[in-house]
Amino acid sequence: MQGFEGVLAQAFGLIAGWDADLVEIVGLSLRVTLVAVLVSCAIGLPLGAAVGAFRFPGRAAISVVLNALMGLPPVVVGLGVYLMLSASGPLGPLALLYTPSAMIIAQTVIVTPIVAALTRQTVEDLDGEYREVFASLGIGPLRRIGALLWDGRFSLITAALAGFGRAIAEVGAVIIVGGNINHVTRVMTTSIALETSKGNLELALALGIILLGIAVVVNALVMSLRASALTVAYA
Amino acid sequence: MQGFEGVLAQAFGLIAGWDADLVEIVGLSLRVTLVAVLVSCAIGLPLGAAVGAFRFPGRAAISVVLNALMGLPPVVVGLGVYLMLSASGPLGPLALLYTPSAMIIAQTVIVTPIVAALTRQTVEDLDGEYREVFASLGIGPLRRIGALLWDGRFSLITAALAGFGRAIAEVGAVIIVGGNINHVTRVMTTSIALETSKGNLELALALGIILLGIAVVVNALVMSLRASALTVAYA
Amino acid sequence: MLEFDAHPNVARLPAPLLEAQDLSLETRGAPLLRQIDQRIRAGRRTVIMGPNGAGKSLLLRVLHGLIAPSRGQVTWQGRPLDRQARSAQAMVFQRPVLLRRSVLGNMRFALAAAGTPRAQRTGFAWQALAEAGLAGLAHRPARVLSGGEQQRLALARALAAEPELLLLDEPTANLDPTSTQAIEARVRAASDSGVSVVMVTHDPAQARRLGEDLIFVHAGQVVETGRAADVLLRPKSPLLAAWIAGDLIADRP
Amino acid sequence: MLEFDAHPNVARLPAPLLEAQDLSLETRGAPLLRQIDQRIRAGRRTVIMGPNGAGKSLLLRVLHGLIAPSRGQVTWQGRPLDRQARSAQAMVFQRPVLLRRSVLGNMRFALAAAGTPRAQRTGFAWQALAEAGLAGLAHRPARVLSGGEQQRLALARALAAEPELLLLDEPTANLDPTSTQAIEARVRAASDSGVSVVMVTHDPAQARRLGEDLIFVHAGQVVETGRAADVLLRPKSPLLAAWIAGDLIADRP
Amino acid sequence: TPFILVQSTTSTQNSGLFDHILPRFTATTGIEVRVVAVGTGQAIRNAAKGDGDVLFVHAKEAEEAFVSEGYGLFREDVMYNDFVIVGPPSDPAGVGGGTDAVAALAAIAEAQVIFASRGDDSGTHKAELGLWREAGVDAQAASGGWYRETGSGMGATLNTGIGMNAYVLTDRATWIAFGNKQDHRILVEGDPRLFNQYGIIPVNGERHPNVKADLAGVFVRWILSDDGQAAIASFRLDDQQLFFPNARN
Ligand SMILES: Nc1ncnc2c1ncn2[C@@H]1O[C@H](COP(=O)(O)OP(=O)(O)OP(=O)(O)O)[C@@H](O)[C@H]1O
Ligand SMILES: Nc1ncnc2c1ncn2[C@@H]1O[C@H](COP(=O)(O)OP(=O)(O)OP(=O)(O)O)[C@@H](O)[C@H]1O
Ligand SMILES: [Mg+2]
Ligand SMILES: [Mg+2]
Repeated sequence: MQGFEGVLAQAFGLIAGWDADLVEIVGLSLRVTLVAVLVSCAIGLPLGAAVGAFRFPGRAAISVVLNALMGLPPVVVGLGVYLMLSASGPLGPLALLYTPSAMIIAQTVIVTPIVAALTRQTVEDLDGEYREVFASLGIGPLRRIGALLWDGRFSLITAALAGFGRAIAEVGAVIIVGGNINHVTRVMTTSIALETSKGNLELALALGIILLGIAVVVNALVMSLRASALTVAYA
Repeated sequence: MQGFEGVLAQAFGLIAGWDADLVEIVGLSLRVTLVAVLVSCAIGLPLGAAVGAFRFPGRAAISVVLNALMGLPPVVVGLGVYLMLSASGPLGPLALLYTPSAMIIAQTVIVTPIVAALTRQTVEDLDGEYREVFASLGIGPLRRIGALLWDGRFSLITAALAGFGRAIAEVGAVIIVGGNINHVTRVMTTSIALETSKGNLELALALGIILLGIAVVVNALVMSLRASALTVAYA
Repeated sequence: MLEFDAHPNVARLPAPLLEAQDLSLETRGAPLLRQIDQRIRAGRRTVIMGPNGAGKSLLLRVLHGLIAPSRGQVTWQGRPLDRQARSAQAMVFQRPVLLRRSVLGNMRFALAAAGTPRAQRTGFAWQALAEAGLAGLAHRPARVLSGGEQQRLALARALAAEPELLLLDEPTANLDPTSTQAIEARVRAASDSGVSVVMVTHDPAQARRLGEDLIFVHAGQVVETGRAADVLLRPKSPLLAAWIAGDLIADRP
Repeated sequence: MLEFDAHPNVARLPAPLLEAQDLSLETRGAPLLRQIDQRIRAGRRTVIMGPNGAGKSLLLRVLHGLIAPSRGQVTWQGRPLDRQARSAQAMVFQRPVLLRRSVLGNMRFALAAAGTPRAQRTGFAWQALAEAGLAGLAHRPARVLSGGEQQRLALARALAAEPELLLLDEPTANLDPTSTQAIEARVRAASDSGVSVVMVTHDPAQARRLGEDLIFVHAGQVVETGRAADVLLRPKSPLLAAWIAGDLIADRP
Repeated sequence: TPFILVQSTTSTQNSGLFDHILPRFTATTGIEVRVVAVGTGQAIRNAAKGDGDVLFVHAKEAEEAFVSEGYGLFREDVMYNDFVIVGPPSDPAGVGGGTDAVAALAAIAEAQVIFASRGDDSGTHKAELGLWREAGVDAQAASGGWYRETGSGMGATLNTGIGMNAYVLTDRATWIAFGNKQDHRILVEGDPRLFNQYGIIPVNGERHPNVKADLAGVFVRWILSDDGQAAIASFRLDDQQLFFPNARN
């Protein structure tokens, strides 16, 4: 077993080698993850904000469920989506199983509760400060959600990044609904799982390091955008 | 393939049946997860608070890394911990491989960055409000961290619950370092994976539903404690 | 009850703009407001005075419908207070909360809330800022404004809603004499144009200048009411007398 | 420069408690404080006055070392201002920020920060609250206190540090006349016991009552300084004169 | 209780074989057996690193290499079963009922109907690749097309293959024990080239002091003994024998 330097070397070797397969796999990973995170934010941000800002019967219960859904086991999500999309399932006719679309659906199911639950908390805190003013100004629910999300955007980015982290690292669900099919639905995490089961531990680790590198780059980009926005915007 | 109600029925059947093996597996899942989350909080809360509250060179970089580490692929963590604990690894003599302890270590590695990154954001927001007072009162760094964590505790619970969700659903890492050994290191998620690979999809789903139920119960407990604390405490 | 309401014909008068009936408020046992029966008359300037912690701000919140009373009720033009009644009122809080936006952004938001059509918002906003003497700060983050600037912005924001009733909680506490004069002038102008005003103040001189009706609150109770001039000149209750003499101990038993 | 510093012997006098040398502050181009040379003398009560947005609170923050100036420096007893120098000062902010704890909890925290041994904290805290007339509210969430109560708690918290210099930013803005008297008495008492005081106020009467030295700030510049009595009686600068006459336009160009 | 670690593959575990035979072993010897079931390559790798006392897989060349490299003491045949080709009832390639696996694969390639391969270098996968070679088909070239490499274990590959209405090469034990057959059925079987030999290797204790060579020896001896062999033979599912002991003795 070559040491850690060996693994690092291999990782850089892979990157330097610019292997076509690797590029294909990385590309699919990013595509699936980013789309899933975008969809999750489109649903989770307003949902979480609504639960965080409005008082209605059952609100506490919904918060609990949102928090609990952060613990959705990937394999279970994978199976659920699989049963939906399988030929004998209700959505069978769409023939989405074993396509990247299926993987995006599965990841969205996993990530949306995370974004929603974290948004709920952030918005709840912000709303504690704003609610009297909003009530006094008598603004409608929609504008209220909008204002809370907008004024909380710099904190909410962390919620989105948490979702991204979960999605990019996700393997259990995508391998079930995607099938880890070479050149079709194989992504970084499923490749890592495969190389591991082959016993190619160094290669698996090297791929993992590359994946982590990608995550660092994406996070750095987002945070630097955030920073530059903060300097012109209103703390 | 029986429908969803069939799966539900099976889930309740399992619970009603109070199968000894099931109890054992559920117990181990909870034990491993709760210990891992506690350790992660012990590390992640102060760490995140420090990064959120103090200004020091490289702070931005550390925030980025913390956020990125939320995207640690479980399989990679599993491999890393495996190589550490393997008989031919540096920690081999401890003979922790394929024991619950190994699973706790792996989960802690995965959950700590999540708790830390979310804490960083929450504390950063709170500190924005407090920092001038703290500076004026001239309190030391330790007391400052303590005060921020204490005053932010109701929001920070969500960070801990996010960590719990990730841990309870985790399979990729624990199956590598635990080995999914029957009666020794088999937990809910590894059982679900096993039953899935046996083609027993309904059983796998039923187990998943039970796991989700456990997550709901834990979250409900925590949130109700939080609520009752809030009523006596200081919003 | 104001004594000039004692006359039997009062019953035939139009319902008051705002009326508190047997209003009580408590949190965890602590009584904060106790059995308040009070009428706010339309078109008048009512000042509320009282020691720190008397319950003035809470009363304003209850009248504005932000806090539901533990007992009793508030009626707006005879009907129970509801969300839409509240939109006919505007409040300036003792501690203004501004959005994390520019000064201009805060104005535009308030105008949007007041239903001003998008096209006109920016224009109106600039106009309102100019009137408030904040035009020069339009693009500043609202939250870095100075204390006085924030109070002025908060008042401008409230006026943007063109309310029937203006609830002001110590609106000039952080203002310099000049700004105070300006604000008082604006309040008087608004009131002349028919807007009813309820204003909390600690400054007896200001109460004398602006107040028509006066409500004196102490320890959550309305101790004395009447025409501001009379009450301040010839207080009936020893409490108010002591207060005007400036030696009423504020701390509650 | 205060005119009584003009004498050549001044150089031989002990260094002033706090000195601002050629102090300037700007954010994104906007000049907020401009070339301020100012001495705060030990054991004196200095009042700072000026229109809203003049820069009084910012100046206090810079003197307290919370904001680093863009140019120039602040020296404490001749040495550059540092963290430990700051711990010899205490500040009451214009808008007090209280911790999410009980009133008592806030006091205990301040005492802990001031290094009071754990055993004595609770006792001292109760005593401080009693002096501030807040003993009855000890177990209330600090953040639900009324405006005036919060200001009183903030002052009590600042005094807990037993500072050499007390920086007060409009500490009586939200106080009723009685509390105002009480606070003024406490400030005077502190100053008599040797504590130096710098206080921002908008109330000329208060300035006259409490002020020994006076600094008049306008648009980020020190326009006039001197003994409070003299300056308020015979202002030299037309700006201050206009201000006292109460018709200085606050808005900056 | 003393215990040993056995590194094995999913096919043996998923079939339920271990649940059937291990209690007997423990009953007679008082030694607990802990099975780690992973991909063949991973099992071999883990054992090579000393994280296991016994290696129990079905990939002969790899196993012999393992021994010759000194990681294992020796390799012994334990049992065999066979591979079968399962597929949809519609059988688009028309291979049903055949006994010639190579011809069947050729037909599948000819018809370009979906074939799901494990593509994970497992014993099963290696056997499959051998058959393609004999059929003279370069399946790799069609990867992503009609040839789908799932890069997963046997069970996952069956789930996927069935979901895709694909043909799959699987070991009989896993198939019989598999719970998600749906309409898929065995189409090709009985070809001697579908023979699947399992071997057992005690891990070399000299390489890794932590390895419990003595206890491992007890287990290996038992498995190869008449008792062990009988236990294997007595494991039945759906009234079928899944594994056929063939230890030489
Ligand atoms: N949510 C609450 N829970 C408990 N006590 C409260 C709450 N809100 C306010 N109080 C108490 O009610 C009393 C009245 O508060 P209020 O803000 O109305 O006083 P005020 O008359 O406005 O005083 P000031 O002149 O200082 O603003 C205060 O003593 C305050 O501590
Ligand atoms: N961070 C900042 N960025 C930009 N402008 C700022 C910032 N902080 C303060 N200002 C501006 O500096 C000016 C002075 O602020 P400061 O709070 O010192 O005024 P002040 O003299 O205390 O007024 P007041 O009497 O109303 O409290 C204000 O116009 C304010 O808008
Ligand atoms: Mg008040
Ligand atoms: Mg100020």
